[in-house]
Amino acid sequence: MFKKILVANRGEIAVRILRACREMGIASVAVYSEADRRALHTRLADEAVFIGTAPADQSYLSIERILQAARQTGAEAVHPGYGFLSENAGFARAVKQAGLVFIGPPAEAIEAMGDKGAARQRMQSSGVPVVPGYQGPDDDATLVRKAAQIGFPLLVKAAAGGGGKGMRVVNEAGELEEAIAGARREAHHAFGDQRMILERYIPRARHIEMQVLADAHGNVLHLFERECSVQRRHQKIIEESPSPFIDEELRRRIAGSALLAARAVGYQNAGTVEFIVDPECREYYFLEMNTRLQVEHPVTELVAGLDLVQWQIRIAAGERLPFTQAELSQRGHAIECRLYAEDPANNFLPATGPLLRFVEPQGPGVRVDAGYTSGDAVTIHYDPLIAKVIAWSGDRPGAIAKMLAALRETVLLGLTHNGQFLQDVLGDPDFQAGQVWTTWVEDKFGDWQPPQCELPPEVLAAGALLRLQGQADASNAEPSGADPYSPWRNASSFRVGKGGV
Amino acid sequence: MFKKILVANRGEIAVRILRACREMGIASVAVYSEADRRALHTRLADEAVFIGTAPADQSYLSIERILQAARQTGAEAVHPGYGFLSENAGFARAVKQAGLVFIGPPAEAIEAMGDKGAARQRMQSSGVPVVPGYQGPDDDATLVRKAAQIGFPLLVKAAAGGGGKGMRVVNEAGELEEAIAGARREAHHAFGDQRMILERYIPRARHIEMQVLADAHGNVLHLFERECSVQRRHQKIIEESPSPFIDEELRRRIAGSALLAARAVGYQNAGTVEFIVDPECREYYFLEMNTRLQVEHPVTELVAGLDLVQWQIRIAAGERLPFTQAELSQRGHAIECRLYAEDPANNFLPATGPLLRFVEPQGPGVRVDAGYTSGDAVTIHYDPLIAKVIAWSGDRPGAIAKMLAALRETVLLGLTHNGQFLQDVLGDPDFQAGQVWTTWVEDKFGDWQPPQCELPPEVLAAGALLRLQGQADASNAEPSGADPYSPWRNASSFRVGKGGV
Amino acid sequence: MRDRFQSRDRIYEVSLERQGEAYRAVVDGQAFDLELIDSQAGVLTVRFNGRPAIIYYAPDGSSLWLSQGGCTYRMDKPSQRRNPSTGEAGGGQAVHSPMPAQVRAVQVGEGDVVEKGDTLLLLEAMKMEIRVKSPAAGRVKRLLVSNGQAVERDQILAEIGD
Amino acid sequence: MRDRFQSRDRIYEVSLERQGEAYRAVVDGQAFDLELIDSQAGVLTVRFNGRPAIIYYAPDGSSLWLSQGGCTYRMDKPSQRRNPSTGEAGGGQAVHSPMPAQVRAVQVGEGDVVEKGDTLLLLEAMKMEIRVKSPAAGRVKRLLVSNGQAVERDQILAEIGD
Repeated sequence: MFKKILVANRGEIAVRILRACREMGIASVAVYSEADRRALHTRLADEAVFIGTAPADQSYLSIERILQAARQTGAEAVHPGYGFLSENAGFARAVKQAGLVFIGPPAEAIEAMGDKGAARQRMQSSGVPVVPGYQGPDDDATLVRKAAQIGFPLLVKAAAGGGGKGMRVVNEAGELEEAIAGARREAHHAFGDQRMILERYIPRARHIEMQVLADAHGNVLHLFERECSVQRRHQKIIEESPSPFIDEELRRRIAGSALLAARAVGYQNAGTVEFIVDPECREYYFLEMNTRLQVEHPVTELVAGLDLVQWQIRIAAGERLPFTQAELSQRGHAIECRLYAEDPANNFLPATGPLLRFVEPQGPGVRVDAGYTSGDAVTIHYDPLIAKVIAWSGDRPGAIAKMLAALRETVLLGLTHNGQFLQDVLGDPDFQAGQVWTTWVEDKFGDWQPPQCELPPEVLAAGALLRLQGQADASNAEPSGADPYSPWRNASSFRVGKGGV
Repeated sequence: MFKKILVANRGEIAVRILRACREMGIASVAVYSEADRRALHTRLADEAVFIGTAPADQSYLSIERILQAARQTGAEAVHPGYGFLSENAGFARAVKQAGLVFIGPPAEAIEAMGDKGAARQRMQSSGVPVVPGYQGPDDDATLVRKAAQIGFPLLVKAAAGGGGKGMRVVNEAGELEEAIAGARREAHHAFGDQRMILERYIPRARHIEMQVLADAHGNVLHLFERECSVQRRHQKIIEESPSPFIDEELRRRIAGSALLAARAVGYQNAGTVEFIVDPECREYYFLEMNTRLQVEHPVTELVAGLDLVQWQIRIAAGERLPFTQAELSQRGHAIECRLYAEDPANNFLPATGPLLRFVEPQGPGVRVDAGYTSGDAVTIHYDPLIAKVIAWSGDRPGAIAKMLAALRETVLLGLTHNGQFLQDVLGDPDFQAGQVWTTWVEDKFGDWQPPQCELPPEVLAAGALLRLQGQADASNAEPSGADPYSPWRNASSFRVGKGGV
Repeated sequence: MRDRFQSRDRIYEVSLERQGEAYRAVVDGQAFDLELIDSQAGVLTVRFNGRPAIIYYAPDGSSLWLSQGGCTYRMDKPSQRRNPSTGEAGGGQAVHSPMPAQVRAVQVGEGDVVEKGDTLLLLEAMKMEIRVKSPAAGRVKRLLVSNGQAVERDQILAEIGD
Repeated sequence: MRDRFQSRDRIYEVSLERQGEAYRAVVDGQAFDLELIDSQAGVLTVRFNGRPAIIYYAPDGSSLWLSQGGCTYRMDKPSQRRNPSTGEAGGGQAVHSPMPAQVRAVQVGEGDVVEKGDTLLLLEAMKMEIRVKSPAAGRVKRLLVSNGQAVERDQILAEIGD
């Protein structure tokens, strides 16, 4: 087993991986940018190395600086988390060339799945069903011609894409060219690659994905499905396992295709094969394979009873999976909600600001994967995901009830976030009946407003009491710029160092 | 299902039950004594009723006041938690006579198991193996005579006992009379009943107990074992499931006896049949049945995948258990550590004091059941249990590693506690090999001292820095008596009301 | 004590009167019993008409954030709250930034004639591109930001006039 | 700055010297780099010789509680710490309460002759009975508590003399 691992990421996923290292007795190295000098992940690691300024391309996307940090600390392996360099084959290769182990799939598997067009072809020829569409030379004129053949609505999608970036739904031919241009720009910024593919758009489609786990000894297993149909801006906000939609027979078929897909590219380590399922005909189609850990991996961990991050590390260290497919099973039901700094009443646009107070929910069956604590700030530089709240219960209604109770207990003061919105989605009869699709949030909650616009009298009375006691005004209580939670009068003079975002 | 439940308890178990109510959509009523005016359980409930002064017999043991609170709030059912009135058949009966539902077994089952002597006899005649011993007329002279027949070492044990109270190990005849007198006094204070029984003392015995769950329709199931051999002062401090000692065959036999015991007394609801196992001959003996929820129920919840408190409520409401024994299984391994306000270097005597700061550990697979938060105080009046930390992992070494990581993350400032001691026990090779018995803690850790008597340099440097910044002295920072965490200068004038313990 | 608060354009009147160890609160004309149980580290525990309530709070300048039962509120002193949506600046129609972001591309110049819905500029934040469109047909009267500039939410980016 | 601390009868010397934005700490003669990253709500984040460390703290009168990596420490100013175990009070041998408790029964009277190990009195706390035994053979010189009285940990309960 490795003695020391470098975690090439930030936020909740870096914290998650650092905890796994700690439990396995492996020393950990965090890397951080200027903006993250005091971030949770830099504090939880055994060592923390500064790698650059706030913009990701100067820090978390800098292969050179990350490898330098690994060399400097004597790390033996690198965990990329998700996002950033996690699906960058060049990074996987550079890690290997530096004599380190990349905790993820072989660079060839990343490459094979990274180009959405090539992956579509490969899957087609491997017998995995794909959505009707087009991949190939992608000059605008060709795309316009191919689009006409496929018909509308259709999806314009970055060949190098992921996470819903560089993707547009096009409802009619007139919108096509601007959509292609916009998707190309977004893809260029996000991935440095503006190649596009086209896919038929399936209305009311469900997003169902299969977690796979493959070791270096030829064992390829699946850890069942996750349903992630509750999305906004093509990004998931609520995920669950098992899916309330599929039955045992469909699960078996989709899992079979997922294993076929993983084997086709010589996959190793943890990965996810995403499918869309047409609810009318119950046909499913390969969407893409995410060659990394997913944000929503906790729901699988709770239902399958396995620690995916620890298995990623063990597989990278050459260990053999000690269980067979038949020994794995789903138990109970898990739901994950993503707490984002964003405004659901303003097109879900990201928000920034200080986390003046963040209190995580507690109680049996509730798990919180957070990357922030009170006193931190969400900045313009990185993803606005603050924390994931995950609830497990014996059945789906129990898990929904537990999640609602957990969200009601969550406190998040200082910026706009989607906590109230998530509660409304969970309380919706369609959601409770499991009747959702990938545009359901837009269709149903497009004009959502916080339902409790009226302040309840106890909150107003509390506010009045705070004012009465002279405690409601920051300027009245502390010199400006001071940490409002510092127990000390002279706290304002206390924060030193280069920190501060 | 009930619309409103009163929780007749305090501390972590009251909080645990209140959370279950919340998730089930049941309104909750807390009761509290003068000392608990601002306690966590009174804050989390939908309603909270004051029932008396701090001494338990004036509040949490007052049947009349608790029933009055139930009437006043319109509660339909009463959950007694553990301790206090939970094994008081008179209370169960009074609840029923008041037209309410007691969330626990029938009064007759409590009575049948409550008298340790009668229970021994009943178990013997039902074919459940019991430890050789004596129950019957218990004047001192008879006990001395019977003790001589049983031989030493033996146990003097309160017939009405539980939780290790009113119990003495007697190594030789000369100690017997003082032991009987002491046990009688303790039992009198604890249970108002000083009758004693005798049992042969089995050296290096293991404490293994079976969780049972029985509905009102004749279904009696077991939820597997817990091993609770790590004890001090006859009280458990670390519990786990599965037991590292028993094998499938012994598990089957013990479970069979547990179901026999439960059926023999017409048991309903959740209960625990405790056994001691002689490690030499692998024989097991009935010890007692706890006719209530146990402190250590979370390890079973995690391994069996069921919410015991919710099932208690459902069973009390007349629901039928929807699963069969064959559908239940153990998955992974769970360990619980009890964080006590006590001094392990001073005979584990209880400590009191303020919880100036309490930070719960976090991360996947870690559960904390706590009854206190920062700012609370542990007083002389009630049990010194602060919180339970529970860790689940795929196997026992993983669970131990996770628990160690969790305890290292736990912060508990302001009073003496056993956090460091628990870490040392978990790190002990005997514990890691599963080689423990009920007096193992005394045998191995009798002269335990905190291993890190030397302050590490980073802590000393931090202390010096705090002094430099003028932050290390409460009197310097806040007027005395003020909440040290208040963000406000004028906080000292702010705490009002009758609170304060 | 009598106080007025503003939240989302609505103004509330609250008065508090000490009664022994508790308070009588009158909120928009309705009376309640308010008992303060505990206050520490930004958490207020009260009984409100006898019912326990935990209210978390954090001051933020002259505003006050409050959280109870999973809902988050921001209370302002009346009249202090800027109200960006009714922005008529300099006679033209103001175009606001929908989020904190960086200006990626300015696609028009001052004086340009635009149609309603024409893209004026592109913003980016957290790797997301936002297209800011013209709210009306007219002329770009003023352009207040330039390429690469960081902007706050609700900051005026441009003005469209006749 | 130079400081001295006491913890469990051991005295430590620490000096801190500002060096740019960081400090040089000398602890019992050994030098370390100390960089303060953040301080809030009773949590100090530092890098100590380049390694991150999170240290929680809480002042308690003139003492300071500290927690790091699962270990809890209490630091006192030297000489302030009362040291109850070396209690020779009034010429006799002091008997201390091992825990905060209530006196349940006083089983001896002043002037009584006791053997080492004889039970002097019974205490109770959290439903647990504690037997306080005589540390030596002798005479009960003074009895300082009575039935029902609440006592603190380390409070002197009685004195045994010759």
